[in-house]
This record gives sequence, structure tokens and C-alpha cells, in this order.
Amino acid sequence: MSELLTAGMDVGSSSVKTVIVANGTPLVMRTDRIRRRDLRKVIEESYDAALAGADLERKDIAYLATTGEGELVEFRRGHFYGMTTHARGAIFLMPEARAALDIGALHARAMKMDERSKVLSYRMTSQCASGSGQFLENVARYLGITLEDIGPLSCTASAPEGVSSICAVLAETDVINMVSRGIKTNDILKGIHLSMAGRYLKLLRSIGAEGTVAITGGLSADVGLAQAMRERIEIEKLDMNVLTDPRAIYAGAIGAALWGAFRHDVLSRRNVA
Amino acid sequence: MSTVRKEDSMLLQKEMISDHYDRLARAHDDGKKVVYTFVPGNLNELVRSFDLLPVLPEINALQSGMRKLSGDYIAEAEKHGHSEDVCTYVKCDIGMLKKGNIGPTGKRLPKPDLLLLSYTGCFTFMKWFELLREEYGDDVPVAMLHVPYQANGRIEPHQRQYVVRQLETEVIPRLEEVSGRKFDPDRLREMLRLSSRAEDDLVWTLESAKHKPSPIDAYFGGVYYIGPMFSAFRGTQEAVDYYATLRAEVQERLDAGAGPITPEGPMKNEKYRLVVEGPPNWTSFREFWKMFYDEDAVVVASTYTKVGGLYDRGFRHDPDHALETLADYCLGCYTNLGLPTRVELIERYIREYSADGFLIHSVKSCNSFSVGQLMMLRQLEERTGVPGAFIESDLVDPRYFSAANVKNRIESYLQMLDQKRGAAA
Amino acid sequence: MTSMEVIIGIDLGSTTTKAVVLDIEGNVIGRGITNSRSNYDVAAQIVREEAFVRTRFTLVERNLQAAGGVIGSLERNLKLEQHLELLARLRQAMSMLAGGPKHRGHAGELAARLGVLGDEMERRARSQFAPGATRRSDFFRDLAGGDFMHIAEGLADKAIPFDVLCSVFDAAILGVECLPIERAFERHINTALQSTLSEEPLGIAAELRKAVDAARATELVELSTVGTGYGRARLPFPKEQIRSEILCHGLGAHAMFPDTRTVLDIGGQDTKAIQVDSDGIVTSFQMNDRCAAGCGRYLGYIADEMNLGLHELGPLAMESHTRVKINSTCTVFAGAELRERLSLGQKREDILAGLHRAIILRAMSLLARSGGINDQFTFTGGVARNPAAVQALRDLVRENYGQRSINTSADSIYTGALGAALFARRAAERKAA
Amino acid sequence: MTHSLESVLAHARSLADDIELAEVRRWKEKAPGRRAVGHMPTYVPRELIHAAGMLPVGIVGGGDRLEIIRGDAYFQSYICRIPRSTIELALSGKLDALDGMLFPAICDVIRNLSGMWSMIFPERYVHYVDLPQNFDSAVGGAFWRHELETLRRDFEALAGVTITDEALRASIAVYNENRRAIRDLYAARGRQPWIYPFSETWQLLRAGNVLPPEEHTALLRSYLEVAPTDKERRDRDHSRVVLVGMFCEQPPYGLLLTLERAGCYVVDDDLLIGLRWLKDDVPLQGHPLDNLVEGYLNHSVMSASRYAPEGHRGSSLVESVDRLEAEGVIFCAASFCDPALLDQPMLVAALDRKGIPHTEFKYSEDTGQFAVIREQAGTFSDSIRLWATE
Ligand SMILES: Nc1ncnc2c1ncn2[C@@H]1O[C@H](COP(=O)(O)OP(=O)(O)O)[C@@H](O)[C@H]1O
Ligand SMILES: Nc1ncnc2c1ncn2[C@@H]1O[C@H](COP(=O)(O)OP(=O)(O)O)[C@@H](O)[C@H]1O
Ligand code: SF4
Ligand code: SF4
Ligand code: SF4
Repeated sequence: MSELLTAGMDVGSSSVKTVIVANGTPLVMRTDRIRRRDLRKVIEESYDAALAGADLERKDIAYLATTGEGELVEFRRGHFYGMTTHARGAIFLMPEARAALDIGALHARAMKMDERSKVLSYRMTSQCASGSGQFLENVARYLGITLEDIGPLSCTASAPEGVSSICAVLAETDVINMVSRGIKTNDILKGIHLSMAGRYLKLLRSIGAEGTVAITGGLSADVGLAQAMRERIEIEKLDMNVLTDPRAIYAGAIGAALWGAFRHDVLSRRNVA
Repeated sequence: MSTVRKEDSMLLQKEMISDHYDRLARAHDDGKKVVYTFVPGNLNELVRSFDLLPVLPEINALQSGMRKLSGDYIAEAEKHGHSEDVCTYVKCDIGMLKKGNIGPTGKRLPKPDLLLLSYTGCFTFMKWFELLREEYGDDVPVAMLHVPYQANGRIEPHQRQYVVRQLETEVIPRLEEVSGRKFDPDRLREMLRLSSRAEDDLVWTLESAKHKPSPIDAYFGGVYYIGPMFSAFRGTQEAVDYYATLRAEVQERLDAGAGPITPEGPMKNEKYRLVVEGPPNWTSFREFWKMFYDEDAVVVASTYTKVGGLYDRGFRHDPDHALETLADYCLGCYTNLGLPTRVELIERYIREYSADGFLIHSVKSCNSFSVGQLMMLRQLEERTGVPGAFIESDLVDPRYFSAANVKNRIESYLQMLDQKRGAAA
Repeated sequence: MTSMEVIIGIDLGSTTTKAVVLDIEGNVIGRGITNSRSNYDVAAQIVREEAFVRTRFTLVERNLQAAGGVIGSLERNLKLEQHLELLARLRQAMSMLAGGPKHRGHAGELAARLGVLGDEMERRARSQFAPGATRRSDFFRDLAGGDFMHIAEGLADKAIPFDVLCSVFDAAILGVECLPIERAFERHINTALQSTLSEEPLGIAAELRKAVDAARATELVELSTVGTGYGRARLPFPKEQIRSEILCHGLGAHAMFPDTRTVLDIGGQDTKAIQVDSDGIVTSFQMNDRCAAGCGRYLGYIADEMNLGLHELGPLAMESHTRVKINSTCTVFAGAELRERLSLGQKREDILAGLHRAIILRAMSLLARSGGINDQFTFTGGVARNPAAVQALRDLVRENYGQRSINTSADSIYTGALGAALFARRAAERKAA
Repeated sequence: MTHSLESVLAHARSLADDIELAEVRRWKEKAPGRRAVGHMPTYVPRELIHAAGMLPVGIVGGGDRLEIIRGDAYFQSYICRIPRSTIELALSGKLDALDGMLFPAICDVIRNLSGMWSMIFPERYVHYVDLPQNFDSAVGGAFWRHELETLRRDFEALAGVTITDEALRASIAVYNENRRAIRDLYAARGRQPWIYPFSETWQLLRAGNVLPPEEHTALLRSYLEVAPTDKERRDRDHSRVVLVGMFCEQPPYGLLLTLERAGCYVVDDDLLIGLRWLKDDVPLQGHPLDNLVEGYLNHSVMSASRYAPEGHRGSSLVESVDRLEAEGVIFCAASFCDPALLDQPMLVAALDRKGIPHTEFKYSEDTGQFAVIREQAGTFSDSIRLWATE
């Protein structure tokens, strides 16, 4: 039997994630930051680069499924919505998860699912970008540290400093004030992480999430956030535990590719019948 | 001396409340039945005439706010799918229920035997008890009393008749069913007589603020003064005694030319006299109050002290027309008044109580109060020439009380009054 | 040594801190501005010092019969000296950091690059302060930051990546900003005078020198100070020396335009709509804060997003012919919407015009709430420096309120500080009486 | 006369967008002395207005194109949008074609708005229509009968005519026709939602806000006739959903399109519920006012703004899901809409008891960004589709 090759593309507001899956196993995973570039171009390049990475061509892919802002991808076969794909990706990466929290640049989405990744309930933030990835990015910029430093630094905090403003834009003033009051960078980051964690837990609670929660999306790479969530879960005595996976930033794309394979099966069976 | 006497009424009230909650906790063991109902348009005399005990979820909610439990309760309700946008009293109550229904004195509240839904002045009440019915199951009966709105600034005969007919055909039969007793008009009349006596003393107390300096704070202190009248005690001898004690205390301060009592002792120099529209914030009640007395501002009249009955325009419960008087009482509660009437009332307060300013405390929860307040502000400024201030927060949702913001606004406002006074002098 | 009594108002804004100095008659004799992004005490100190520098220039002017353009070049040269002093501090701070443990692996290389960078920054600074040159901003942080980034982009490579250079700068600038420059006029005026005289020989050199000396020797005695603004509670002032920013803006606007009845102030993080009576007394106000949507910071965010300077935003938006309707209420989402629209091929200027209108629309709501727009209408705060914002405001006022005289002024950012100074003057008078 | 689908839709669209009431002004200009009476959403007895020879006009706010300048001076940020845009329209003279305004008892916002209206426009006719919450004909019925008589007298005075019982019967007949056409439209859409897409039916319904009922009925009838002629309309892999919560403030058109694009067939909704508040024909024999009272008490729809007796909350929603074979329910309420949002947990409980899937989000009439809604609705429709085989 020949390999079934499918691809998933997660077009986000800050980056495009592309994954190629062969018989249910990811072969290639890549992220391309958009950074004020023409989105359509980034998409094409990312797709072709991913294919090249596996020595493949577009025609080899049985089903290209998009998610996120994937409507922009004209050459796709199908599209699945973000929470459908993140739930699938989360279950693939962390099978014991019964809820997922996808935190991207602008939004956070919480979903509760069963072991087959059927989404049971979900909710996402809206209208205000407070506590999003963009918020952290801004903070990092004003602290003069890179994104990758955020998590590890936050984990070393000893006296987290509470943040008053949760506006993603005004946070900068707050942070600068803290710096000038002599608050250490790690304590500032931890304070922010704790306040973000509080919001996310509220979001998760509002959909009735329990048990293992998988963090996916860009902020899954932030170990400080996961740590802060664990601490708050402890304090609030919630019945949750938080998991991450190094590949979780690709959860959406992986989920899309897997759903693509599923649809491909359904469709080809229909053709046979 | 005066501080000792002051504590008399406070202690008395505390005792009354704690006795009441004790009685509630024991109610079902004692074979008593309880009726849940609302403050505005409450039919306390009628309920008590059937020997039923009233529970007022609004009071529980505000108490939860003062005891800083409301945040958790609201979160609990939101977790169960209640929207962030709706009245926080409702959510606080439902959250409390979900967490075991422990009342303000730490004792469990009994399940309702009847939900007496008096739809007075606020639409949310109806949904609130529909939601409670959902929680308790359909076996808890509901008596619906629809009180029409005083859109035209007066009580129309057909409105009164509509309410009376509902009392006769809906409310009284349900109360009879639940209590297993027959309606006893004489007993009701007796209670109404007690009501009107206590009402006289309440009005006297509230109107004492017309004196300069005012012996009371008619908002922060006022919410305590209305307690017995608006909750479970109207129509009881206890209430009559409470108000007599209160009146004596206030009389004493009045004679001494003393100001109101604040949590930090008596207020010395009355610098600003204010009228306040809108309910207070309960989660930061003390902090909020402090922002006023720290600046020597005293509230001389408020509309919130009229939500459970508007007595200072002449209405008293009339024992000789029992059902009609209950209907008029319901129709006359403050939030059941049309906006033009509300504006006129506040305008009179500003003039009659010689206020330097007025403040609208607008709460996110309560559309019944809040919708139109910005227009009231403009209208009142125009009609009286007295400047107003507008502050926004909430009843029992701590997330919506930003102390720094509120303080900034109050300070700016009072400085503005000061500046204005300076210019006039 | 002569002395002079002065009165000071300080407005600790969320974005910028402003000071106004009055003489005993109430004339404005000095103004200062700095960015607020540091400790509030320090911001207040720096801005007071800035305003004193300007005050001494006023004294020079007063001491001199015909000053002409000479004061301007003198000031410019003094600014250059201040800038160079800060730059020297910055270089020192950066080289300290480069020697720190974080950079052990590439300390030598980093130091070398920073050396090159520093020299180039200094060269650029000199040309930015050359006669006739224009500057992107009034603040050291912005100027130095802009230069640094620009130069660093060219210098960065695999060995020393751009991010590393930036992190050194970001850490260093914070420290530099937290140190006030004291007695700048006294210390630098001679050098500045030298430069000025060398730029163009002047007939009045001797007179000028005398006037400068006199100004330098004058002791400025603070009679009374009032603080206001967002950060006022953190000023180390007693309570009676602090006034609400609402009252200060009202009074300041009244002083600048006596017929003002309505004031709109759009600052970095808040928007205020204020009604005043014929004496400048506030009769009502409305305020928006805690959310960056609709405030100056919104424009700052968009400027960053578009890689433009703040002052370039307005003029670009003015080029639009077909305004786009912006839907996002949140500043961050507006950034995302902007990117989306740009990728759809919509024109920058049209989107920008829509963004400006969106901000002003928010302000219009606030104005309506505070009691509408009465004649005359004064627009103050940093955003009043943005011509597209002013234009959008004019349009919307005309469409909705009809004819109104709209006042704006180059100094409108100082309105709050001016009001504070006027309160301080009243306090001084009361003390005297 | 037959019309093309395009022209029917174009006509409907222009009427649906007619917040400035151009159509009403046109109608008034056709004959001297004509008058129009506006009303806020949900139920008012339009028959009475019609019988007085006046035009009933439904007012549903300003939509997403109106810039709010003065409206915010009247309403805090935590109040829904419809009253502020309505005030904005009124203050800028766009509702000048109305000679009177009715505010039905739907919620405290509309209730207080009636008082504001009377203060802002002291010279205009304003009436708060206090709908009874007691459905006993001797109690609530008597009260409602009294209200109707008041309205009748008021309208007679306003129009300068006498409303005869005959005229009222005729108007009832006109509205029976109109409600029948709307019922047919909903039934047709329930069967074949791809032929009568939600975004179109909404516009057709909205046209009824400004059109005389006779013309509106005709418009609906021609749509029903011509919509199936478009051969492009084919059934797609979409999920069938019922939409709840939009009975007052209207969603922006973009939201409807977003739902359709996210793969939803809307087979039932509560948009502009007032136009079909009475579920059955009102009898023409007997006293017309008594018949209207009877219609209101015993033949009206369930809605968040009326009291539901024990066991009634949610049953009509479940019934509609069953009848239309819907696969799920979307709660789509206006932000800060107390009635809709307070109702929701009860409806959710009713659906949960039956295992009917549901999701929820909020909008406001001027929502401009639909990314979140698209994702939520899309995920909902995905989950229905991907797991349809269960
Ligand atoms: N190591 C990290 N630590 C913290 N945040 C990170 C890290 N890596 C990425 N991010 C954040 O993740 C976000 C991008 O997440 P992603 O899910 O890709 O968003 P989108 O899909 O909206 O583009 C960015 O805002 C970025 O700040
Ligand atoms: N030269 C300029 N051109 C355009 N906009 C400016 C300029 N300078 C400042 N601003 C705007 O003014 C805002 C700061 O206003 P300001 O009144 O100083 O705020 P605050 O008083 O809150 O500190 C900035 O966010 C920016 O949008
Ligand atoms: S608070 Fe900040 S992040 Fe939130 S809506 Fe306002 S600008 Fe956006
Ligand atoms: S909306 Fe207002 S009146 Fe109604 S229940 Fe809530 S707080 Fe009470
Ligand atoms: S949208 Fe809801 S809250 Fe607003 S007026 Fe309509 S029914 Fe009332």
C-alpha cells in the first residue's frame, strides 16, 4: 500500500505553520513568520519549502487542508476551523488530553473534547487582545528580551509582581514603570504569566474543562506560562493538569492534515461506492 | 453618649437580622414555609399574615458583596453559562446557591416553598425567578405578580385594579395553598397599621438631612436605615421599635448639631452636601464611603433609599384599603417610575435638601436604574444649575470597581465644586 | 548674584511629562517636556530642569535688545551638548553591559561593534543638530533609538545578531533615562555659545555673552509648585500641591483661549472631554482610560506597525481621497486589520484616514456625553499635534454641530502643565496675602 | 406581474437598509395628511395603526453604517446598541417622518427609552405599550383590553379619524395575510434552506418594517415564487441550525453571510419576531378588540420577554428543532441584551436534556469583524458534519 500523504496549513495572524503527514505521522513541520510580508506569498513559499523538505511535489499530496485564516489558500482542498483542528492536533500529540487551550498572537481558544477529539464545547476570547501572544510580545520588546527567553526567565522568578493594566498596548507603560521601580525582569514576566494564566483558567472553566489540558499554539512554547498555570491550578484547587509538547505549536496544522486524511478516506470510499 | 445610643439601633438591627436568618435556617424543621421574593414591590405584610417567612435574594447578594464573596459566586454562575453581561445580583445569587446556599450569617438558607415573583420596576426579576425555578425544579410553585409601569407619572385606576385582581386570583390563592391557611384580612390590616407607623419614623429620619449640618448620611448611612423596612420586617412590631430608636438617636444628634456617624467616627465639618442617584457598590462599600467622608462630603438625599418604597411623597400603607394600598405601594417603588418622574424627584431633592451637587452612581448590572441616567444628568444640570458627576461601577462584581478611577473622579468633582464656590464668593 | 521667583506646574502624563514655568506676573517663561517612561520622580526632575533651561533662555532674550535668530541656534547647540552628554552615558552603559556575563562568548567583538555604533551615532547626532536640520523627535530615547536601530541593522550579522545589539541598547537606555541631567544650562552654555559664534560671526557677541552670563548667574527660586496628571499621586508633593488633571486642563485651555467652553484633550493613554465656564472653571467632564483604543497610544502603535514616525502619520493620512471604514475597536486588532487591508491592496493613506476618524469618533462620543461641543472649542494634548486628527475633528464637528471655532496651538501639549502652574500661582498669591 | 429574483432582492435590500425611512416619506407624500407611527421591536398591535389609516413602521436601530455621535451621550457603554442608534437617528432628524412612537414592554432598556423619548420630544406622541404578563383573560386580558382601547382612542386622535370595528376587521385580515406569507416563507426555508437563504429572508422580512403590509405580503409572495427559478442554488454539505436571540437588536448583514459561509443553513430564527408574534389567524367574527386580546393571550409566540409558566421555557425551541430536523442551535444574542442572555441558560438546559448541540456568541449591530464568529460557527458546523455519522 502506498503512503497517504496529506498536508495541513495553519495560517495565523503572525505566522504560517505547514505540516506534511504520511500515514498519520508528521514528516515535515515548519513555521514562517509573516512579518509584514505579503501573506499569499508567505503561504506559497511555506508550502513549497515544506514539500521540498520531504522531496515532494504538490501533486503528491492527496489532501491539503487549511485552518485559521486558510480561506486565503486558493489551492487547498478543504478547510477546517481552528478549534476543530487544534482539538485533533492536541489529541494526536497528547492523547490523554480532554481539553485544549490554543493561544495565538491575538486570541485564545479553549475547547473541550472527547478521546476521539470530538469537540464538545468551546469558547474563545474576543474584542480585546489583553493577555494574548501579542501582549507578551510587546512586553518582551520593552524588556529587551527575545521571545525564547520569556519562559525560562519567568520560571526563575521569586517574587512575582502583579500587573494592573492588562491592555496589550498599555502594558508597556506598566512594565517600564516596574523596571524603573527596580523590579526584576523575571518577576515582571512571572506576574504577567500569572495574570494571563488566571484569564485562561477562567476561559477553560467556562467550558467545563477538566482533567488534562493541552496547551497548543504559539504560546505552548512558553514554559513560564505553563508553569504559572500549574501554580494557579494548585492555588485555585482545580481539577486540571496542564501538558505541553514541543510540537504543540503545530497542533492546528497537524490536526488539519489528519482531518484531511479522514476526509480523503470518506470521499474515496464514496467514489468506490 | 451619642455614640452609645447610635449603637443601639445598629445592634438592634443586627440582632433582628441574625434572628431572622436563624429562623430561616430552622424553618423547615419548625414546620414553617418560606417565600422568596424581591425588595421592590415586596408584599411583606401579606406574606407574614400567612405566617410565611420571606427570603430576599437581593439582600443575600448585597451581603455577599459586602463580605467579599460575590466575586467567587459570580464566577461560579458564569462557569455555568450565565453571561458576563447580565445583572450580577442574579449571578451572585445563583453562584451562592450552587455553592451550598449559605446565607450571610453562615447558616444555610432553606429551599423556597414559593417563588413570589413581583415584577416591579425591573424586568430581570422575572428571569431571575425563572432561573431559580430551573435550579429548584418545577415543583417549586411560582406566583407571578405583574406590576405595570408608571409611564405617565401617575397610577392609573386600571393599573391598580390589574394588580389587585392578580393579588386576588394569583398571589393570595398561592399563598393559601403553600401555607395551608386562609387569607385573614384583619391580620393583614393590623400589619399594615404597623407598617405605616414605622414608615413615618423612617421618613422623619431621612428628612432630618434637610438640616445643616445633616445628622445623617442619607446614602451610606441610609442603606442601613432602610434595612428593616425594605427587607423582612415591614409590618412587624420589631420594625416599629427599630425606627423609634433610630429616630431618637438622630434627634439627639440633631439637637447637638452633630454630623453623621462614619466608620471612622462622627463627621465634623460638613463641606459638601450631595444628592446621589443609583445603588451603591457593595464590594468596596467602605472604601467608596471613605472617598466621601475623607473630603467632608455628606449625602443628604438618595434615590436608592426609595427602591423598596417611596414614602417621602406622602404614600403610607393604608390599612383601610388593604389590597389597593399594596397595589399602590408596588406601583410606586422608585424604579417603577417613568424617567421624567425620576428627574422631577431628584430635582426636588436637590432643592429641598440644599445640595451643592449631585452624583449619579451608575451600575453596569442594572438597566432598570441605569438606562437614561446620562440624560437625567443633563436634565438635572439644566434645571437646577447644580453640577452633577457620573461614576460607573457595579453592585457586587468586584471587577467593575476601579478604586483609583472612582477616586479620581470624585476628587476632581469635589475640587470642581470647590472652585465654583470660590468663584461665586 | 541675582535671583528670580518662579512658579511651576508639572503635568505627569502617561506618555510625556510636561512642565511650565511662570514668572511672578504669570507670563510663561519656560516649558519642558520629556517622555514619562521612567520613574515619576526622575521624570519630574528632568522636566523641571528642561523647563529651567528654557527659562534661562527667556532671561537671555529679555537681557538682550535684538536677539533675532541667535537664541534659536544657541538653544539648538545646547540641546546638542545635552544629547552628547547622554550619548556618552549611553555608550558607557552599553560597554558595561557588553562586558557582562551574558556576552562572555563574544565580548570583544560586541565591544568593537558598539564602538563603531557609538561613533556613528555621535556623527549623526551632530548633523541632526546642525543649522537647518530637522529631528524626528524631541526625546533622546527616540532619536538615539532610531539611529541605533538603523545603524545596527547594517552592522549585525551571524556573529553579533541584531537581537543581541538591540537587547544591549534596550537595557542601557533604561538606566540612562533614569538619571537626570543637572544644571545643563550652567554647564553647557559656554560650549553652546562657542558653537553658535563659530557657526556665524555675530556683531552682538559681547552683548550676548553678557546676557548669557547674567542668565546663568540668576538663581531661580521656586515660589510654588503644583503637580497634576496621571502620575500625580506618585509625585513627592503634599496633597494641596496636587490638582486633578481635569481642572488643570480646563484652566490651562481657558488661559490659552479665554473664550473656550469645551476642551478635548487626547493624550497617550486617556481622552478627556471637559466643559468650562467663562472663568475656566470646569462644569462637567468625561474621561476614557485603561484601554488604548482611541488614545494617542493607538496612533503610536499604528505608527510602529507601519514603521513610520509619529509625526509622519498625520500628513500621510491627509493624502487620502477615499477613506476606509475601520471596524476594530481594539488597538491590537486594528493593527491586524491594517495588515489585512494592506495585503488586500488597500492604500496606506486611506486606511490611515479611517484610523484617524475612528479615534476622533470615539472622542466625539465622549464629548457628547460631557455636554456636547460649545463655542469655542479647544483641542489639546499630544494628538492635537497630528494634522489628520485635527482635520477629522473639524469634519466631524462641522457635520454634527455646525459652525464652531476650533482652537489648536503648537503648545497645546502643555495645557495641563499651564493649568497646574496657574493653580500654583493662585496658591502663591494666597500665601502672600 | 412577475419580477426577476434579482429585482425582488434588490428591492428588499434597499428597504431593509432604509434606516432613514425614505420609503415611509414616499408613502406619506402620496396623499396629504398621511401619518406614520413607529414602534420598537417585538409586539405592538399594528392592526390598530393600520385601521386608523396610518403606517406602522418598525424601528430596529441604525445597523453598521450609522456613525454614533450623540447616541453615546445617552447610553453607557454597557447598554446594548439599539437604543443609542435609535436616539442618534431621531436626533439627526432621520425619524422625522414618524408622527408617533410606541415602545412595547420588552425590557428595561426600551422601557426607559420611552421616558427619554418623551423628554427629548415633548411634542410628539409617545406611548409605552405595557404588555400583560398575566394571561388570564379576566385579569391580564382585561388590562390588555384597556390598553388597546387607549391606543384606539390615541390613534383616532392622532389620525383624526374614527376607527370603526369594520375597519379594524379589515386590517386584521390584511395582517392575517401578511403573517401567513411570513409563515409560508419560514416553512419553505425550513424545507429548502439553500433556495431561500437566511441572508435573503432576513432582508425580505426587514422590508416589512417600512412597507405597508399589503405590499410586504406581495413582495414575500413574489420572492417565494421566483427564488426557486435560480438554478444555481444547490444543496450543499451544510449543517441545519436554529438561531436564537436576535429578536430585538439586529445583527449586521455581514454576520449572516459569515454564518452561511461557515457552513450553516439557518432553518429557523427569532429575527423580527414581532411580525409573527401571533401564530395563528385572528378571527374576523366577533369583537375585533376581544379577538386581538385573545390572540395575544393564547396564540402568541414564546419569547424571552414574556413570562413562561412552569415547564414552558425552552419547549418551543426544542419543538422547532425537532420539527425542522435541525442539527444544532446557535445562540446569537446582542451584547448586553438582558432578556436574551438571561434566557439562554434555561434554553441551554432544555437542549441539553434532549442532547441537542449548541453554541453561542454575541454581536452588536455595528460589529465589523467576524473572525471570531466565523471560527465559532465554523467549528460548530465542522463538529456537526465530521461527527454526523454517529
Ligand atoms: N517561546 C515563546 N514564548 C512565548 N511566546 C511565544 C514563543 N514562541 C511564540 N510565541 C508567541 O506565539 C504567538 C504566535 O502564536 P501562533 O499560534 O502562531 O499565532 P497565530 O496562529 O495567531 O499566528 C506570537 O504572538 C508569539 O509571541
Ligand atoms: N509630533 C507629534 N505628532 C503627532 N502626534 C504626536 C506628536 N507628539 C505626540 N503625539 C501624540 O501624542 C500622544 C501623547 O500625548 P500627551 O498629551 O503627551 O499624553 P499624556 O498627557 O497622556 O502623557 C502620543 O501618543 C502621540 O500619539
Ligand atoms: S484594553 Fe488594550 S487590548 Fe483591550 S481592547 Fe483596549 S486596546 Fe485592545
Ligand atoms: S437589574 Fe437592577 S433591579 Fe433588576 S435585579 Fe438587577 S439590580 Fe435588581
Ligand atoms: S437588544 Fe435586548 S436589551 Fe437591548 S433593547 Fe433589545 S431587548 Fe432590550
